[in-house]
Amino acid sequence: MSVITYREAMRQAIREALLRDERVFVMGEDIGHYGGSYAVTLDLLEEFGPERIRDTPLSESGFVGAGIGAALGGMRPIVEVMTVNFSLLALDQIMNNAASLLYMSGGQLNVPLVIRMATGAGRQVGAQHSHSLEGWFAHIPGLRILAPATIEDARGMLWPALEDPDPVLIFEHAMLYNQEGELEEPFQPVDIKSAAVRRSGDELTIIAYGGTLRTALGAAEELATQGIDAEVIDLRCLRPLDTATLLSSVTRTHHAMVVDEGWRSGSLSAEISARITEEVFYDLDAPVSRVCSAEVPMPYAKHLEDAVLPQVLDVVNAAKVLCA
Amino acid sequence: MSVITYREAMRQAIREALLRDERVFVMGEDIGHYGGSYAVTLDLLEEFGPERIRDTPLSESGFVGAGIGAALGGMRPIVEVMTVNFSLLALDQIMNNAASLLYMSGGQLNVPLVIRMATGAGRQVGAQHSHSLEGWFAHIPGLRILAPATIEDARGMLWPALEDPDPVLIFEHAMLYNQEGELEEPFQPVDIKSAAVRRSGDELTIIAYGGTLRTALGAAEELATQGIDAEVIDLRCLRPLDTATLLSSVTRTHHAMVVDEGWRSGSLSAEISARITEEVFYDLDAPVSRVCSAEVPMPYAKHLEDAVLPQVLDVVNAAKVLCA
Amino acid sequence: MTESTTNVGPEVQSAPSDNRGLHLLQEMLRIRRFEERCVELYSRSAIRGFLHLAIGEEACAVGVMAALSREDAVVSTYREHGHAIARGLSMRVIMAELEGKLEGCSRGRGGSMHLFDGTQRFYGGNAIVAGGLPLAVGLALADHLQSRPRVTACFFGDGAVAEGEFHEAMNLAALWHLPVLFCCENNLYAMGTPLQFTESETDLALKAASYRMPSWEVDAMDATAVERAAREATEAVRAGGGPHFLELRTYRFRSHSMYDPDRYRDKSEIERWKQRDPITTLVAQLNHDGQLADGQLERLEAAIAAEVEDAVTFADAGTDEPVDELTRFVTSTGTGGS
Amino acid sequence: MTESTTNVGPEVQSAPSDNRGLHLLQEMLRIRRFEERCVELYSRSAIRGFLHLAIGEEACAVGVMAALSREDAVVSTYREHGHAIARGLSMRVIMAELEGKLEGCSRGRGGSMHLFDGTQRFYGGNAIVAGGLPLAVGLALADHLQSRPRVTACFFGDGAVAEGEFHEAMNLAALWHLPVLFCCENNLYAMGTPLQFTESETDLALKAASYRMPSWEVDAMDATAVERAAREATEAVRAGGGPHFLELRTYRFRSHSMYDPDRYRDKSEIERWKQRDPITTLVAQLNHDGQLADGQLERLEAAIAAEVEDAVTFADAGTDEPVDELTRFVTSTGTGGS
Ligand SMILES: Cc1ncc(C[n+]2csc(CCOP(=O)(O)OP(=O)(O)O)c2C)c(N)n1
Ligand SMILES: Cc1ncc(C[n+]2csc(CCOP(=O)(O)OP(=O)(O)O)c2C)c(N)n1
Ligand SMILES: [Mg+2]
Ligand SMILES: [Mg+2]
Repeated sequence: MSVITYREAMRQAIREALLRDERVFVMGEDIGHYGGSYAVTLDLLEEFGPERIRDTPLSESGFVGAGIGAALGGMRPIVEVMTVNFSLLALDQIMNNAASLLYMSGGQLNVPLVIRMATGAGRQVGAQHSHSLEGWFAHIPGLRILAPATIEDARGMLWPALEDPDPVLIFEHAMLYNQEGELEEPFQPVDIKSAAVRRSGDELTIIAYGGTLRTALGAAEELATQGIDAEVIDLRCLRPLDTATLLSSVTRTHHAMVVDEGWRSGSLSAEISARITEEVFYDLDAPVSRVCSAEVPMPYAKHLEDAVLPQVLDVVNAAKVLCA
Repeated sequence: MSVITYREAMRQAIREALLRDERVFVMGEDIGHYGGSYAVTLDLLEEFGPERIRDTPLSESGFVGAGIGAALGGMRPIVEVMTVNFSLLALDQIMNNAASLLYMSGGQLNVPLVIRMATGAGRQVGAQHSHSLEGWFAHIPGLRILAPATIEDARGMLWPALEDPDPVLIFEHAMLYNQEGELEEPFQPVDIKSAAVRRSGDELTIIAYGGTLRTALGAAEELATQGIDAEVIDLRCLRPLDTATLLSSVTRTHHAMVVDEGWRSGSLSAEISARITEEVFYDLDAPVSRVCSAEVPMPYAKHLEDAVLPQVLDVVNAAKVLCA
Repeated sequence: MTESTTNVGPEVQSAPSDNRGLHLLQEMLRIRRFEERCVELYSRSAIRGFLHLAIGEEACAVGVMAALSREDAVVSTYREHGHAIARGLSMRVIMAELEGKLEGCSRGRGGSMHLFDGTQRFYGGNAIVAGGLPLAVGLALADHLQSRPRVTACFFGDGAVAEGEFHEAMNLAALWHLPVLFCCENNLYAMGTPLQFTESETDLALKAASYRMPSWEVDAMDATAVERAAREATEAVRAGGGPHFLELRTYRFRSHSMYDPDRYRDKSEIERWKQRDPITTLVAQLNHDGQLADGQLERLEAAIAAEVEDAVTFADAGTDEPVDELTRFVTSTGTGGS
Repeated sequence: MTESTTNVGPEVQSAPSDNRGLHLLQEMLRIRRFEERCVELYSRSAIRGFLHLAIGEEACAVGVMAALSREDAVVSTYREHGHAIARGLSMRVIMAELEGKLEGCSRGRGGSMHLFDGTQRFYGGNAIVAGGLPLAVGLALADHLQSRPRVTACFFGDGAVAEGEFHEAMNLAALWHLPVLFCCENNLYAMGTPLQFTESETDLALKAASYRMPSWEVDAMDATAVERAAREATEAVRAGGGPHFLELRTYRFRSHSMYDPDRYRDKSEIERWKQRDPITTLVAQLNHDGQLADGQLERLEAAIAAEVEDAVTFADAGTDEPVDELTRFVTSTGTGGS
């Protein structure tokens, strides 16, 4: 057992991958000389050299596309797009090439690429730097979308992602990097397919992922003191969704809620709500409830940012209405 | 009354706007010398000259951004992005500038910009040219998203869109351009806020938009012969959604279905399903049903493309299950 | 793949290695006749979707391919039949692809714009203008990282030069000194928009040089000139000289795609360029040099006609992919997943 | 706006028009002292989020702004306090913005990276690298279409040059001959990545010239040199000479942002550049030319200190935007709509 940060867990995972497989290299803005904008790649340049820890110019479309090409060429690239906010510039490459090539080529060209990015709000960095779009990316067939919410997942998702023959996007919530937690040693790999029950409960299923898991767990604690026993599920993989785990919980609790940092309309919470309702409509005592971000470009001022984001109290209040 | 095509209706709308307001100009790839890739802007270059019918290089991010700047500078640009497939290249400008500037500037800088694009599949043009992403764009706060499905809307939505002080995206389904229909003369402007009931019915509410409206209407005809009386609602405006019209229908019919050409997971149909369920759960006799595109990059072969897209028969069958 | 993608049609004589000219001619003719046949098939709806022909531009494809080895890679555009044929994909699998058949080189899922052949390192078939350039950079990066002396040839049009991705890819390749051969097919138009309306600097070789990349302009109505330039450039790239850029000055004789009414060009301009048809030019050259035996051209044409015919027969006899395989290959594990 | 955004703080003497040097000095000092104060406020958490300082780079802002008229437009980046101050936004509304107050120039919604002032044609405050360039092209296009003899000055860093949007915007501006003044603040680093790791061609003025755009490099540690070049360029642009490009060679004395531990630069490099501090350089120049009276610098500093103090007082006394206005201005009609 050791106590490490989420940042360090990611870093260890990258380092392990570099040591384990020669085909792995890391590429992105400021990952080398700067040390990584979130210090995830700190000191890796010194250890692995500039060929494998490759600083790129500001050319998101270019180097994401180059990652796809390198994957086609037999490498196992880990491309860091500094934050999801800049990934819009690379979206054409992600959707029209990474996600489509295998299908379009009739099964010939798989793209074993991992793209990592920081996501989410909470640091008062304003409208252009606070996007939470991982649920939006989950619309795209051909991608696997991961959202590690725990130290264990930060440590354990990368290797199986690199073993996946197809493109995997890993979204790391920026507010989690400093989070600390325990890690088993020696470390066991994690699966990247299933949702996980992070807290068991009987009366309500709260579904969260990435940055909102803590919120959901906090709310569940509070709800417990108010006599509501909530189960908390961490989606872990946003595409494909592990619907089975959700349904088996909801058929027991009869109440479901999704906590999603995305803008409400068209967020992942909508898909989860629709899916649960389609599958187990008659088991539901009430409609699936959604606690999401307010639909505004993120304001800078702290009190406004707080008002936009799903807070523990919002979840608690919505849960009380739902279970009333 | 005159009978014209959807293409001609759009063309008339653009021409009218150019005549009516000096600040209006059109900018995009091949809109001038080529005549428009869907011939919507045919002959406008000859009539209005190259300053107002401005052929652009292949620089989607550049000229969409320039449209935003021109709007800030007092113009009323109509920017044509040839098809939605290329709009991914301009997504950063659309989300981070067009949709955010007003809010981010504390209400100072509105962006009176109209962006038009062709959308949708059905012409065997393969994975990179068959996207249906209008519902996905509807996730973004600050945008108005229009999907004209009729000749009247093709003719009438542009002017109010130009009068809107904020960015409006108009998605024209490529399969509709040759559709013919009647148009009242003199032509009256249409509203760009409300959904429209295109067919009244009592037993089932089918919600569609853009390219799927014809499918929904076709299915409703067929269902009528089988004794199911379906109401068909055309969303018209995908953001903001006119939820009220949907709810007032569903509370009457107790059955709702969405027909959406987007990939099912995370499509607009999910939001509509979630929203209806949240609002009128206890009025529903069954969960909201969704008929969407299969979640694959679009294949070229006709029989496969047909299998991907929502067909009349798919809607009919789903409706029978829903109302059973 | 159920069908080997290499040529299995009627034998077209393989040109003696000492007669490169004849080889270039044969390959250009194969492309020309193949595409002419495509036009017919399009008219009778056997081919659908977008169809972009390279008739008039054949020298680009054959000249560059002649300079590449089997280990090199090719990245192309939606106007890629010629590149695919010259690279070595059989007419059969290409034609079957255009007809949407399972036996096609992309299982009928790609169509004209998305020809692929992994075994021949033919990476498509990209229909997003300039979208292939970053891929080419990445393929070359993989070779660089694995110290393989390979070249990646990347085709694109003059219109692509305006795209941000062109800029990013050119800079990355030059900055990292990667083995990419950029092959810009400058046919003077991007759809209906002439170059002078898309570039402030219309000298594209000069523009490319601003990335500190050796760049040459080539008369691409002359296949031997293209081959010469491509060989020189490829050798330089392979020898570690970093990326090179070829501006291939060419012209398309037909419209942009089958949808294009071609309103934007003077007929006289087209006629002028047709005087420089790369095929008649090369035939004249070979005749002049006494390299075409009596009746040889006719025999070549006959063999090619048979090859094209065989390809159509193969394609027509092809099958539809079963609909229950619709979600296969969304991911490698077989099913889609959502 | 509840508060006029023009300067309402304590009077800073307006420089006599015949003493441009003094004006430049004053403006640079205002920026320097303002930003130094920002650092303090950041340490005590009155300012949050990203904070990018332009200390060392002040000559760029003041030199260019001095050349612009009130009708001209300015598009900037996330490192824009200096541009905003030199443009004429009051320190009060900027500081209030940095503190997230309703009285800020963006109602406290923008923060340090998103300063805006519509009335002064200050169009932000763009935090996506190179994202402002297309906007500048559009603003200039609007002026062109309305035949207004205005200039749009667009600031960005050396790092932005690698972005596709840079390329697209440069080409559009040059192709359409639009009145844009591109002001590239080349401080040799994009975050921690030095220019030679981001550009194959590190001579950025040369690179810009490849768009057929007049482009000059300027010693931007010398405010008078920047002003001179900017005036000349602005006049040329306004006279219909099309876009111009200034490579402003500068250096930031502090880290990229408050988060940056600045591991990637030699201390000695920073020290070397500090020898060329644009403020001390200009003071020396003015002294040498006898343009600074006895005690004048001290009086200037005192007035500026008071102005900064007043701005902080104003900001501290500012109010929070009511939470029930959260969805206001998502659209112009007031509410969000979803
Ligand atoms: C990003 C993008 N924008 C627009 C299009 C539509 N389009 C297809 S081909 C083409 C012209 C490309 O011209 P060029 O690069 O010169 O190649 P050519 O067709 O002349 O071979 C356009 C505009 C596209 N496919 N991709
Ligand atoms: C598109 C995009 N990619 C990455 C970033 C993160 N980032 C912010 S500033 C910066 C460096 C920019 O360098 P430069 O353009 O030279 O400007 P400087 O900060 O030196 O003034 C980076 C990488 C961003 N904001 N936008
Ligand atoms: Mg061309
Ligand atoms: Mg810099």
